[in-house]
Amino acid sequence: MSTIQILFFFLSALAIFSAVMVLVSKNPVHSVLWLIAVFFAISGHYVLLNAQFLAIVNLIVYAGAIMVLFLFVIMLMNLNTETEPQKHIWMKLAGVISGGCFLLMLISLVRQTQEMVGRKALMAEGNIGLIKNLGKALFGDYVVPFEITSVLFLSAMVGAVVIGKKD
Amino acid sequence: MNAIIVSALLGVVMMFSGIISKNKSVHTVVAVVGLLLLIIANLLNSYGPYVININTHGLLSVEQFGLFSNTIAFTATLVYVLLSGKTIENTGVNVADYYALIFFVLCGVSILSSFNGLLMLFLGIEILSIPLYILTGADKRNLKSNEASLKYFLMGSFSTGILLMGITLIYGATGSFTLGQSKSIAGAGLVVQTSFLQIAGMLLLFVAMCFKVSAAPFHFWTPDVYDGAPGVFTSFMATIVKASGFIAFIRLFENNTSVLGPTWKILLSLVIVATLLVGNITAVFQQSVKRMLAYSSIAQAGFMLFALYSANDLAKEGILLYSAAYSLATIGIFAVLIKMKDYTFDGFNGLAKTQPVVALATTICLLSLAGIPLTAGFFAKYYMLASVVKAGGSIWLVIVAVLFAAVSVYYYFRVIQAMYFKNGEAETLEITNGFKTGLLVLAALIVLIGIFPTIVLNWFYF
Amino acid sequence: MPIQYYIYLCLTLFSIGIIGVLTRRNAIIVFMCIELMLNAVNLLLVAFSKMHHGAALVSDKATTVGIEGQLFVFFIMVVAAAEVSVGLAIIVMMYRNTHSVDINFLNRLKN
Amino acid sequence: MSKLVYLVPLFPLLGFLINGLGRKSMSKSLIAIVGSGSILASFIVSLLIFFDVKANGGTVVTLFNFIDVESFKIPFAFQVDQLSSLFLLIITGIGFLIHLYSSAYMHEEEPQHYGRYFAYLNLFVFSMLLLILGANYVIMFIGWEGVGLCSYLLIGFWFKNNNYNYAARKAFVMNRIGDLGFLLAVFWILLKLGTATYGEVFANVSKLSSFDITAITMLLFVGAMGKSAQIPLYTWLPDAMAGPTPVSALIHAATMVTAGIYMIARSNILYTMAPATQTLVAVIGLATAIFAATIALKQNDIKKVLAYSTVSQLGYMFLGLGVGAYTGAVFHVMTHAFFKALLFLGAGSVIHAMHHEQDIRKMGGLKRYLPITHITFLLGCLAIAGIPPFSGFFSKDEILTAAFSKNPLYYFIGVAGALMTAFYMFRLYTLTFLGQFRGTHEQEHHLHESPWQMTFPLIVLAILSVVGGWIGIPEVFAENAHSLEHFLAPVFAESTKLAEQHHLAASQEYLMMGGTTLAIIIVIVFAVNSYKKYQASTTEATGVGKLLENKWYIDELYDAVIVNPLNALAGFFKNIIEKAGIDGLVNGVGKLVSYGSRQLRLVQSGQVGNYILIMVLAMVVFFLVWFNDGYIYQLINKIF
Amino acid sequence: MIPVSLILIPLITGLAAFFIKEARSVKAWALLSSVITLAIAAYGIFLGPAKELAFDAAWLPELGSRFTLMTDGMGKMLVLLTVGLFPVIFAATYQNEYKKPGSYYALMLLSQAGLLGVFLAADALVFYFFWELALIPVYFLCSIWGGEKRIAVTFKFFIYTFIGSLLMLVGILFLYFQNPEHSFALQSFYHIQLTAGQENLVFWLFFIAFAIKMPIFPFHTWQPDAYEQSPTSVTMVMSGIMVKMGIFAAIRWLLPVFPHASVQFANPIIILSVVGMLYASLIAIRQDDIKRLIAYSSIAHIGLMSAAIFTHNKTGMEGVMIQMFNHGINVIGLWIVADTIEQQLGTRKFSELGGLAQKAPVLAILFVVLCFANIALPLTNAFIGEFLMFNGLFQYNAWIAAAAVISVILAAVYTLNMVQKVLYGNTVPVTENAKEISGNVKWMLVVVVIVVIVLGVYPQPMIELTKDTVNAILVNR
Repeated sequence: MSTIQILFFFLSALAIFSAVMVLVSKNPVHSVLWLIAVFFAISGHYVLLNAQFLAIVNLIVYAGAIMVLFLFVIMLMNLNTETEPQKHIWMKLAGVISGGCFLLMLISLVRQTQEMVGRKALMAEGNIGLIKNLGKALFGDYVVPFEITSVLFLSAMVGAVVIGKKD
Repeated sequence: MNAIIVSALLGVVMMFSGIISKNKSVHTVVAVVGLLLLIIANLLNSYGPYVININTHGLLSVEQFGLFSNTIAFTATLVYVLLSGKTIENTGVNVADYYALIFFVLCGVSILSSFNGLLMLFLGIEILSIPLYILTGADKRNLKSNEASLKYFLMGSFSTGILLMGITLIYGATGSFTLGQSKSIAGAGLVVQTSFLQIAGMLLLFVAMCFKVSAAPFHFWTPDVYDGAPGVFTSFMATIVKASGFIAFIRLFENNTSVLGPTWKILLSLVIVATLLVGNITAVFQQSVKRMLAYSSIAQAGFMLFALYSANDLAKEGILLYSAAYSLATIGIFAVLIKMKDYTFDGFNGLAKTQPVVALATTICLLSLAGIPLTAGFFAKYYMLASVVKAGGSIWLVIVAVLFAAVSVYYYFRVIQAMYFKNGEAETLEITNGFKTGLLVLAALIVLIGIFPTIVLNWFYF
Repeated sequence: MPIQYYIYLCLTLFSIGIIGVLTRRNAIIVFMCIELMLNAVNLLLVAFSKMHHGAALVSDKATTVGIEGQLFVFFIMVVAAAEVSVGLAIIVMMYRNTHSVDINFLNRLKN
Repeated sequence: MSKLVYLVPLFPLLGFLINGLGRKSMSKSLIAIVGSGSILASFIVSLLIFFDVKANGGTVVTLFNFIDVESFKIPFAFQVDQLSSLFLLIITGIGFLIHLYSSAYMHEEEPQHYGRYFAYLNLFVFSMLLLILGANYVIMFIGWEGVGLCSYLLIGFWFKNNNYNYAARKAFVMNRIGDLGFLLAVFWILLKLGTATYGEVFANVSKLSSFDITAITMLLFVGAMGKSAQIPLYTWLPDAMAGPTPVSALIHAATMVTAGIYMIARSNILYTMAPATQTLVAVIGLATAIFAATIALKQNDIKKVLAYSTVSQLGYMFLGLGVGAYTGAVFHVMTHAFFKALLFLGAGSVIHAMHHEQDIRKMGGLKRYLPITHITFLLGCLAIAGIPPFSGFFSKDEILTAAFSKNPLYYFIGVAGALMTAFYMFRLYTLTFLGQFRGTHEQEHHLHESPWQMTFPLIVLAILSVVGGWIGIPEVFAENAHSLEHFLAPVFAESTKLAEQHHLAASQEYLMMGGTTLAIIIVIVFAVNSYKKYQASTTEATGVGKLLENKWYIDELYDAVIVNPLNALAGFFKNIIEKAGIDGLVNGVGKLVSYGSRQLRLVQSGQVGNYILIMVLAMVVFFLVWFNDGYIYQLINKIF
Repeated sequence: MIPVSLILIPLITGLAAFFIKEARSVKAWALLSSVITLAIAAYGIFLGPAKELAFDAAWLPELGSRFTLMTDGMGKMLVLLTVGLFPVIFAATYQNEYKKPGSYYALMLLSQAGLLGVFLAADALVFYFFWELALIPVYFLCSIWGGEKRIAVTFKFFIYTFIGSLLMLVGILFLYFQNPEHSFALQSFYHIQLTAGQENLVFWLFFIAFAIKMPIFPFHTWQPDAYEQSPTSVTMVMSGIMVKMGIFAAIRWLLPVFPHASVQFANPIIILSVVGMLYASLIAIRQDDIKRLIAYSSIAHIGLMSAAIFTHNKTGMEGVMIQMFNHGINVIGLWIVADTIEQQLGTRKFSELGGLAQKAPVLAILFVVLCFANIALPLTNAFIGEFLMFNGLFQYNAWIAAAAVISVILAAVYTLNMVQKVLYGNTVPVTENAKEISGNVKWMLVVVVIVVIVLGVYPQPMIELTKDTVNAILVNR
């Protein structure tokens, strides 16, 4: 059992556990923190897959920016366990069951895909994950979508202003 | 390519005009001019050589079908702005921003009409959706508007998640972000049979698209959002956006259903029947015209799905005609609706007496939606049915469809009854002569298309 | 590492996200669960990209097959960021009006 | 001359139009002149035609093409031959007299109704002539229904009285029932032979299978039942007495009701070839004769008595037809036309004098006041009772003789009927003219003989009913004395060829005649004596008497068995099936939709959680569908 | 050009009428227009050159649909009926006052255009267009100017017929794609080869549409209500002409296109129709409302016609042809009477009427004549038609014919019942001061009655007129 495998299983376990904790923890702040944990685990996976750039971006953008934003908002609304609205237990059960069914479906489906048998994800090598290559690709073939995302950000910006501005 | 760039730029221009001028009507004027520019640019793209050429590395493929759908969308937007510009101005303070967002949406529309590959599809859908979340919530003081935008946002991003999972699975199976090829299998030299991963991915993709075009059972956001959003923007969402959603849907699946095999038809017909059922039946009992129109838009979506069901040339022409007819009629009705003080059916009582012209135009729009001959709506439906019949087989589906069409007559005509046969004093906001003329022109256009649909199709298509 | 593992892992995370969306009523948490789903997708994409890359490496040392997957992840993150800004804005707006972030609190639109 | 036959119906038609359109503007006398004159004109033409025919045979006059489709063509043509010319005479002749009579009888009507009356009467004569003259069954049918229409109009002439209207409706509907039989028969003929023209039909009769012939004749006979008031379709005729008396005389005694006899006589060859039908005709005729006679015994309304006697006389005619004595039947039609018209007109004169009192129990001793009426009426009674040498004797005797040779039982029943006839006629006569006057005083004060317009027809008819029979004196008295038979021979030639010839011994015939005559005389004497001292008794009749007074409760029976159930059924359809059933179903669909709508919108709970839940479940279902597509295919292939 | 002008004149004048506000002028306008149409039609059919009666122009070449109009015998007859009846209707209801008269007459004229289009169209798509175009104005007419229950009733009627026409549209589409020539032309439809399964399916799609329109049992329930609720002049259009659309369409589009199916299903359809006849007649016996009674009696008549259509023999078909025309004439007459009575006395209930014959003898006489025409008395026009139809039915099956003939008795029962209750008996308070009809009403009724009698005595011209159609339908295939 190589270190990679150990790390893989450890990170996977961590990710799943923290994801579950995100759901179950009553206090929103805790959920946020658990979610950050998930992101760290995932970044770990990226590192294992030798996708450093994404690992970093994931940490910066998600764990760093987005989650902090969430945190601010929650703090600002000072939501805590008391104010936390709860769904009816049956609804929760239904949610869990249907989600479970969905999972089962997909998994059973994956088990039937023969062509995936024996395919491996290349670990710790292959350099497509490196900033250099990604940058080349991004500003070469993928420049158009890259530009177009600017429109996305513009609209998001305008939107945030329109919604957020007091009038 | 023209359309994408110009629309994006116009969005920016609108933002600036918002900074420069505080006079609201200026923005409208700018928007109208901009739209004209946009249309011209797009037409140049379709006919002339004047194209901004950018090497998109195969991520975009600009072809006639998409360009024509653009033209329809832009024209519809122009009509929409001309009719409802005043109302947009009165919706809130940031008029310029609204227009900017509208232009960004149009940018998304033009991406969806020319995407090639799932990446651009994804971006296009997002560019289309995010401004809409905001427009839905534009009426900030109004709790309904808040609720609508929250619902729309949550469900929208959920569907994005589904979409992405679908894309991912397809990528996993095929190693590429384009549909309809099974590279990996062939490469692996195994028996050529569609990978289950790919199938699952396409199903999820299908679900996400169904959500976007509000096909049952993924339609639930539609009534609430359309009802909650400010009337003007509902009109925009229900017409241009939905139409482009269908264009994307068709461009996505038209050539790739072979991968899915025959079960595809079963699924699709299930969805179609469900959509028709939910849309038509639920619309029957509505009390608010706005909400009725929301459900009717679901019902119309059911009809448009036929184009997907029978993916043949007739269907592609049909979807163009349908989106034109449907958009025009719906825009007309919404334009009238948002002039009403009371959105319920009773609000329309006796409109024919107080505003005969408006009532007449509305009637024609409603007839068009109901698919009565001599209106554009008839040929729209006609093409859909014809394409299915041509595709052969499932005539029963067509029969079901027409029965539901008969049901749709019920709720459309309730409005006509209210306007003409019921007594009452329908109260409206002030209605300018310009508005009336606009409506009349619209109605005339609908009737013209209703008599000579091929005009449109010849202009736009062949 | 066999690709199935990644697939199972990501599907699990994805489904946990879905379950979260289904079971929580706090808009922010729901939104977070959606983010979780997106991350699951990201991870899977990267895994697949590496898989394809690995397959391609056999024949050609200098291949960049699979890079599109990672770029896609990049775009997903971009979009997610934009979405978050808008989404949080909307939630805040609603909180301003209702002093609640309960997705069932506002229920004027139905039937 | 025969070429001008179209004039015969033309005059009445013109009369109808003139009187009908000008009834407001024209004076009564003018109306009367037009009305009667037109008939007189056509009577004259008919006379000419009659002699023309007598001299040089019949012919067919085609006016124009009525209906001409691929499968058959029906010309609008007139058949001029012995039979029709004879009937022409009867109709126009008696018609004229009755018009004349009416001009006085109806005099107190105000002008426009007076005009209406004559218009109707002319229209009737017109349609009757069509019936007689038509050269094919369709034209005959036109007249056939036309006379029905006219009788409807004339029975309901005093339309203010709703009972009269009901009577009219009853008459029309019952006629209609008969007409259906007729119509079907015509269809049958057209189907089998592709023509309805007499000449061609009778020529090709051999082409028809015996079943066809039987069916056709049966159906035709149904028509005759309706028109000529035979069991079971006779009940309209007594009610038809609601109409003015001259109408009863013309339509319901002399002419229209004999249409059935005419029709069967016209298609005699068919009947001769359908023995089964013949038997039926004979039996029905006989039954009607005897049955109606029994009812007539106890009637107290002067017109009702005559009506039932008409029914029973018609029965005799059908008996004649049934036993193949076509000439006899036609002969009896003629004589009956004379004396029954006479009797009715006499009754009319009485009623006129009594100011529309019709109950014979309130009459009596009228012979002092109405001498002419009395005499003529008596002659009529003798004629109908069948006392030689009055007309009735010869015709009835001929029929009975023929019946005897067919089946003695027929004969004896027939004679029994004849005896009853004699009884009730003289009961009527006695109660009306003999004994003491039983009416009120001012009635008695006003009693007076009728004007000449009324008495003249009486006299003429009286003469006719005395001498009318002499054209048909049986062979036993003198060779070739039966001029009518010779005259009509060509019409019945085919039948007589087929029918087996039978001759009774002269002695037997004498015996029979003598016997019956004797019996009749005894009955008459008995009747006169038993009713001469009649006083109006209030005692309710019982047993058979009651039964007879109430006409065997036939009307009630029909109501109970046919009319009411039909109404009930209609009501059931209207209120249950239509409303709740079919329309309920149609509306039910609508209700279902709106109900479904009301339920379905609850799914739109407005809660994002539920929405997404449903979406997820839907995805699960999609996957399920996917992996089980095999089964689903089988399912779908099962369904479609 | 004549067919086009026949459609265009009512269309244009109708649209123009929307803008005429003043009641008297718009009435005159409508009457004028209808008379002109009548004149043109008469010229075209009796005098004009035959080639003038056909028209063909490109409309939607891409869809394989041309704007083709043609007139065979049947078409001529029904065109005559339509153009002939509209002036009568306008004139007979001339004194009726409507709110918004402009729109009223405009819609009337539009419906006339639609009807003429239906009778002239020789292209399936054009046919469908006019089929709907005739329906829409009537919908508005009934819903705006009808009785108190008008909205619901008319709406039922509209949706009912609309479902029918949509099914027909599906059928048309199906045929179009089975059509090797890829055209909607009537003639090309005649040559389409279908498998048995297809033929049966599409046959029913068409048949239901026509059955609802006719209407025949059990699709008839919209009719009595609609007739009762709509303004009488509209009822005249509906029952006089629109009802014929169904029969006409069945003859022109059903029999020749589905030769086998229409033979195969003849039995059930005929039985259905006959059942409908008896059923309707029985219900009519219990009616207490002139309009409803006429409605049911016309259901019965229509039942006979539809039965006769499917007998597939010339006699029956000829009968149908003639009866289409005659029934139109007679029923219009009856409606005029019903209208005058309602306008004058304000009620249509027998139970409230009576003794009208004393007050209004002329009306009474004309009414009686029409009633006897209604029960097909010989020498009235209806007799010819029914005689032929029953004859055809008899050729088809004697027993069915015998059953059908019973309805003639029932017809006599309910019609005479109406006559008696309305005209005879003593006057009642309502009719105490009823006035004699006069002027236009009287003369229109007289015209109708004269037509009734003339066609009853000399029907041959009608038969000649429609012979060609009958042969075309029954001989070809």
